[in-house]
Amino acid sequence: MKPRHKRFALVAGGVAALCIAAALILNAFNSNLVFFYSPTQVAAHEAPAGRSFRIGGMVESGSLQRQPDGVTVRFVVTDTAKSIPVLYEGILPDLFKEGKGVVAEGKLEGDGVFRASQVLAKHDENYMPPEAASAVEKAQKAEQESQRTLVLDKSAARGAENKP
Amino acid sequence: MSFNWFRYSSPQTFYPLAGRLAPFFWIAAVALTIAGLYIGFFVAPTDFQQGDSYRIIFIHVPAAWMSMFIYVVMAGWAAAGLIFNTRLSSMMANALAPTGALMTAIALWTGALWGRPTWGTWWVWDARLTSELILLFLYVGFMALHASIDDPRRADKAAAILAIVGVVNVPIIYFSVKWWNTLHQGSSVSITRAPSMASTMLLGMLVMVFAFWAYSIATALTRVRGIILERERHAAWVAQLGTE
Amino acid sequence: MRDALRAVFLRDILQAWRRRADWLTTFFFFIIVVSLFPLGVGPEPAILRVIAPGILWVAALLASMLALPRMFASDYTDGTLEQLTLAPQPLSLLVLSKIVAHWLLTGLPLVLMGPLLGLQFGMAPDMLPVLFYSLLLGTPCLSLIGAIGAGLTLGVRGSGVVALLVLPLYIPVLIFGSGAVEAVGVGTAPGGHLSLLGAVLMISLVVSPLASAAAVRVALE
Amino acid sequence: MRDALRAVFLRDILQAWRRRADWLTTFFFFIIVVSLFPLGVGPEPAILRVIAPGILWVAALLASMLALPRMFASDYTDGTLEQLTLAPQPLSLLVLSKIVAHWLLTGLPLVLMGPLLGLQFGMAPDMLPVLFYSLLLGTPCLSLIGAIGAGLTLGVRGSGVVALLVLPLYIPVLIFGSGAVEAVGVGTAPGGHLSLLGAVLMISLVVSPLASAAAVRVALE
Amino acid sequence: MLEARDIACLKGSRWLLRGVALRVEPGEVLWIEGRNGSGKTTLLRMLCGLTPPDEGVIQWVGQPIVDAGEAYRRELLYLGHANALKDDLTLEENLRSAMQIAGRTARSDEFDEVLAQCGLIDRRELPVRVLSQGQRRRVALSRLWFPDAPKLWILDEPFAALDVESVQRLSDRLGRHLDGGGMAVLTTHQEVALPAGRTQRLRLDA
Amino acid sequence: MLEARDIACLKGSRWLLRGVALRVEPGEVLWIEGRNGSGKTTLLRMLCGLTPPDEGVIQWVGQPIVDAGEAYRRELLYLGHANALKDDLTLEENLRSAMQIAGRTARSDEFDEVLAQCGLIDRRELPVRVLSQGQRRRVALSRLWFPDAPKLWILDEPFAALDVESVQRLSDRLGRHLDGGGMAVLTTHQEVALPAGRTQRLRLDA
Ligand code: HEM
Ligand SMILES: Nc1ncnc2c1ncn2[C@@H]1O[C@H](COP(=O)(O)OP(=O)(O)OP(=O)(O)O)[C@@H](O)[C@H]1O
Ligand SMILES: Nc1ncnc2c1ncn2[C@@H]1O[C@H](COP(=O)(O)OP(=O)(O)OP(=O)(O)O)[C@@H](O)[C@H]1O
Ligand SMILES: [Mg+2]
Ligand SMILES: [Mg+2]
Repeated sequence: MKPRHKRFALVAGGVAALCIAAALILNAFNSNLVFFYSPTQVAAHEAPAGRSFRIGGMVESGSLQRQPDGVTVRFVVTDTAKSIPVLYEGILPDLFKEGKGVVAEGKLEGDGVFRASQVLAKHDENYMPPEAASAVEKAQKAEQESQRTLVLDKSAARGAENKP
Repeated sequence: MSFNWFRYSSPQTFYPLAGRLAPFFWIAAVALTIAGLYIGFFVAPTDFQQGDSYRIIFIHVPAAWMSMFIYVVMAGWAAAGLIFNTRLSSMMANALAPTGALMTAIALWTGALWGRPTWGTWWVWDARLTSELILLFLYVGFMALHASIDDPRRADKAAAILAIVGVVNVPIIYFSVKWWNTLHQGSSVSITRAPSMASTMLLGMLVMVFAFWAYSIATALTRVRGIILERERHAAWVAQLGTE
Repeated sequence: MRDALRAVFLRDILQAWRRRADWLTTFFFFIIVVSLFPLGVGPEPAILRVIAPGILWVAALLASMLALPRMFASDYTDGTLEQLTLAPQPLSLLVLSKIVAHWLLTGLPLVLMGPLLGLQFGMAPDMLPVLFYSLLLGTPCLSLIGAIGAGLTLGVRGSGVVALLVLPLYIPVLIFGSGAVEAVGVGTAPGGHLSLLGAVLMISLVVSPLASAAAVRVALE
Repeated sequence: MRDALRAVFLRDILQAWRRRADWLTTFFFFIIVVSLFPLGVGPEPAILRVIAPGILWVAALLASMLALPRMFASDYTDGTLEQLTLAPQPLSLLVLSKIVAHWLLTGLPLVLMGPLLGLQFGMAPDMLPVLFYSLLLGTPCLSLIGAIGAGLTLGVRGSGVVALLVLPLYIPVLIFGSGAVEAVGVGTAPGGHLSLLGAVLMISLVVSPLASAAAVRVALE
Repeated sequence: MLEARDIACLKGSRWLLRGVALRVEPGEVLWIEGRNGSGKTTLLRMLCGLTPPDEGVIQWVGQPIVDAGEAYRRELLYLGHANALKDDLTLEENLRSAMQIAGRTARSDEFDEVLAQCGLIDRRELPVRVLSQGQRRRVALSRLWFPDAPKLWILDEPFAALDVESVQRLSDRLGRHLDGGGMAVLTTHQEVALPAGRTQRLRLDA
Repeated sequence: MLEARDIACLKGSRWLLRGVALRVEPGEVLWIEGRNGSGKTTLLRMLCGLTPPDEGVIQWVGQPIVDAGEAYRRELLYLGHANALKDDLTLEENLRSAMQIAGRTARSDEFDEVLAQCGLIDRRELPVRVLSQGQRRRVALSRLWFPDAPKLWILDEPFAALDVESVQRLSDRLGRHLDGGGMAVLTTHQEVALPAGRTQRLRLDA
């Protein structure tokens, strides 16, 4: 091979390898490489069975119950499409609130209840004073009713792009 | 006025220029920090969900942005030094590394500090946090490698190779929150859409960002002067400085 | 050109064969590290099963890291590296030959041994092939990335800097590798992790020979 | 005689100081290995807490093993070892000097860092002092035993296998070391394990200088 | 054909070499002299392209060597202080792979012949590890005896550790190389009989 | 005083040395000659006690060297092919620790003097790594210049890589050592002017 051909072959090989890499990365994003699973994914059996994993979503409004012992709490995690009841014994983070994002780590028991060993609060990228927040919340509720969009942060982030 | 850049690409001419510029950036850094912190702590309202703990944002976000930006700039200088064999470029890369490492450390530390009250944990191994930690290791590796080769020109080149290879990590840090579900929030500020943040908060944050910029430039200039002196200590012009 | 590449490759293999004990050490190291854990951690099978993929992967990573100094160091001191640099062929290809030989000697045994050790830890049978594939895709990445570190630290005061440079770059490989195996363990598909490993392999296949050749050149200056 | 021992010791320390990056690396290696495990194993705090003593101890073992080749290898190639053998002082004492220097540089940082990392893993506060003492007694054993292996690997091919035999000698140290810490974890007294560690230390203090000196002599023949 | 102009090299904070110029034509040998530490090895490495000079250019057939790249390296044979031998391989294995890496595949009988000429034939199956200092040097040097050896030889202290007989043999070989239009650049502290009239001397002094 | 009788050494399956006998008295130097690979290095290492001979005895002042042990090693200075220098330490640090390990603690001004004599004084603060081949050798050899140097010197190719001036300086030093009742055993392929009348030659031939 002439040196020029050789160099061309090498460059072509390199470019091909990088293309394969790009294809593989795109392929990976189609599969579930996640820090947490949404209740919909859990319902569709995409989440691990019989081992601990994380679920993420919203704490359903009005679902939080404290058990008489004072440390055990029960709430429902939802992504509006599906929901999963969660049982947790321990201290909740300060930002844990109904209607807000949460990531819980634990196991899904046979009875369909998720026994959490750790509960983390996940908040979204919105920062605003409380007054503004309540105004936005109202508006959002109305929007939600009409569109039934997902309220998971990820989808909220995407939704935000369409917002004026 | 025409400005000859090449005039300043030699250490000898850049040294006095850096000396003249550095004080301005130091003053700007101090002034902007005071203004930014004032806005951040006294003007900006509390947040509707996080209350006052969100105010870490005024340190965390500027530091996190700078940590990535400085890395890219550093790798750029290092690459220029490697390709064009210009001494000053490599010196700039060296001068930037400690500041970048500091910024990364601050971002990690304030992030962890912030994570405790908001998420309920100091640390999780999500993509954003892990890749930021790798960034810190890359900075440390860059400095360690440079320090452990004693011919400075060889050290420049070797460290440059590492810096260039490490650039892959930066987009991973930035896009990790998009690509994977992370505990870390998505971006609040973006070019393509309006910021999802109240305007005074944003103002405070941006002022702090400029403060961090000014600080980084100031430290880099000051440090590069030290490096120039150290490296060129045997050159005639440095000897002249001493006698002046 | 092929002659030269083959010569570099065969020389490394032959030398390793003459120094069997050296290479066996990497291998034994892997086995011993993996077997040490039950000793250190305690023999509870439930815990062991959970941590098995992580331990196997960390052990593979450490074993291939330990072998890194051997990639260029002796060539550097005995002058072979000068000769490679002055060879008519592109240095990056010659370096790639060396990396391939290194992987065959240090990576491949781990790939073959991994599933056996996994079995010992009580891994489920469907995890073993994934462990195998993840190691098959992952260990070449380790050799490739490691070569950059090994090249950069040639002639450096302190041979150990290599670990500092290389370990952070190994982290993604570790995460995707053990992630793939764990994914099967928890009943999900390992495809995503494996594709990412493949992507890392492809990228390092392009970047590493160039970067390590550049590093070697700088070291010889 | 003290002069010669001090010279050997100081030379190693000074050289290490010039190669700061080198011993910092053992140290970073330790930290990184320990931090890799949560990555590989998964972040469940309950599991991590249980395996913490084991992981810390295995990491300490690996870190000090990583540093072993540095004990004699460079002295062997550059001819220093010949000079030590021909020095008027008994070779075993000179070798002991080297081992002490090696421990100060690689072992001591681990001893100091161990408890901090333990804290990170959520170890109970009463386990930390025991972790500290177990490392304080154990890491010198690792350096001493390792020296024998390092000496044996110097020679021509073949003796590498003997060095592999040394690795298993680390196992008792690992078992007693992590055992002591775990004992506190489960509420029993760690005294037994610590005494055994002490005994291993005393025995290796006697055997290792003699054995490694002999190994070095054989390597030079 | 090999030409260097105005070469300078900075070591630490001192100029080790400044304004060095040299020119080697086919059939000539350049003997670089100088005290220990005067920069001979450094200069040779620059001529090979291993170290870039801090100033000046080095040209091969009128083209800077960095640009000539592969074409230059094909014509070049460099032997440094280090012998580039693998202790665990036998003498023959070492030689064979060194030749292949340098881009020349030699036949088996050529090996026999060369080893015989260099007085190493009875050692061919021994690992290089057991050879004596001088024997190793001879193995490294035996690359010079193969037919179609490269045109330009750059040899750093080739005579060190050789016995009297081998020194003679090497300087004979050098003479024949020059006769064939070859070029060489070398350093040595020993007084060696180099082909008169075709030897240039360049004195570097620290 | 140093005496060896009937030394034999088996390498591989061949006798490399057989029936070698030698005797060095105070004030004498023994020059061991021989082709590459004739066993010179091997013999020197046996004389030092590094390698035990396969046959024969080596005696120091009438006592086998294995028994003499420390007493012998105190009187002995061996320099092999390798220089025993640490790349990362400066020249002075290297020399100082080498002296202390050999059991002699030298004063600071002695170092200055010795380094000046060996022409290394301007390099004293440099790490050995950056020195040239010949300069390293000179550092290793400078141990010979200290006062109260050991009585018996065993030097393997001490002149290799040295420039002409250093060769001269070393052979002068050797002469003075012999004048003071010292002994030396050395090998070299170069023709060096050794003190006439006090030089024995021993030819090993492969
Ligand atoms: C150790 C933990 C953390 C690390 C390593 C970390 C890292 C980073 C990095 C690298 C960025 C810049 C990338 C970007 O602009 O998208 C960033 C941005 C940000 N982080 Fe963190 N972070 C941590 C914890 C937190 C926590 C706990 C919060 C809030 C609860 C937080 C809130 C933010 C915000 C608001 C931004 C700005 C996003 C934007 O507008 O672009 N971070 N963080
Ligand atoms: N960092 C440095 N600082 C000061 N001097 C240096 C540095 N690096 C190298 N040198 C000097 O540069 C010179 C290198 O010389 P080189 O190896 O080219 O010598 P040489 O002519 O080949 O000598 P020899 O005959 O001993 O082989 C030495 O004098 C060395 O001391
Ligand atoms: N295992 C072995 N089998 C055969 N021959 C061996 C073996 N080991 C060593 N030899 C031979 O023993 C000799 C060792 O010689 P030694 O190093 O003492 O030579 P020397 O006289 O110092 O030579 P030089 O002048 O080259 O330094 C060599 O000829 C070598 O080939
Ligand atoms: Mg030289
Ligand atoms: Mg010899």
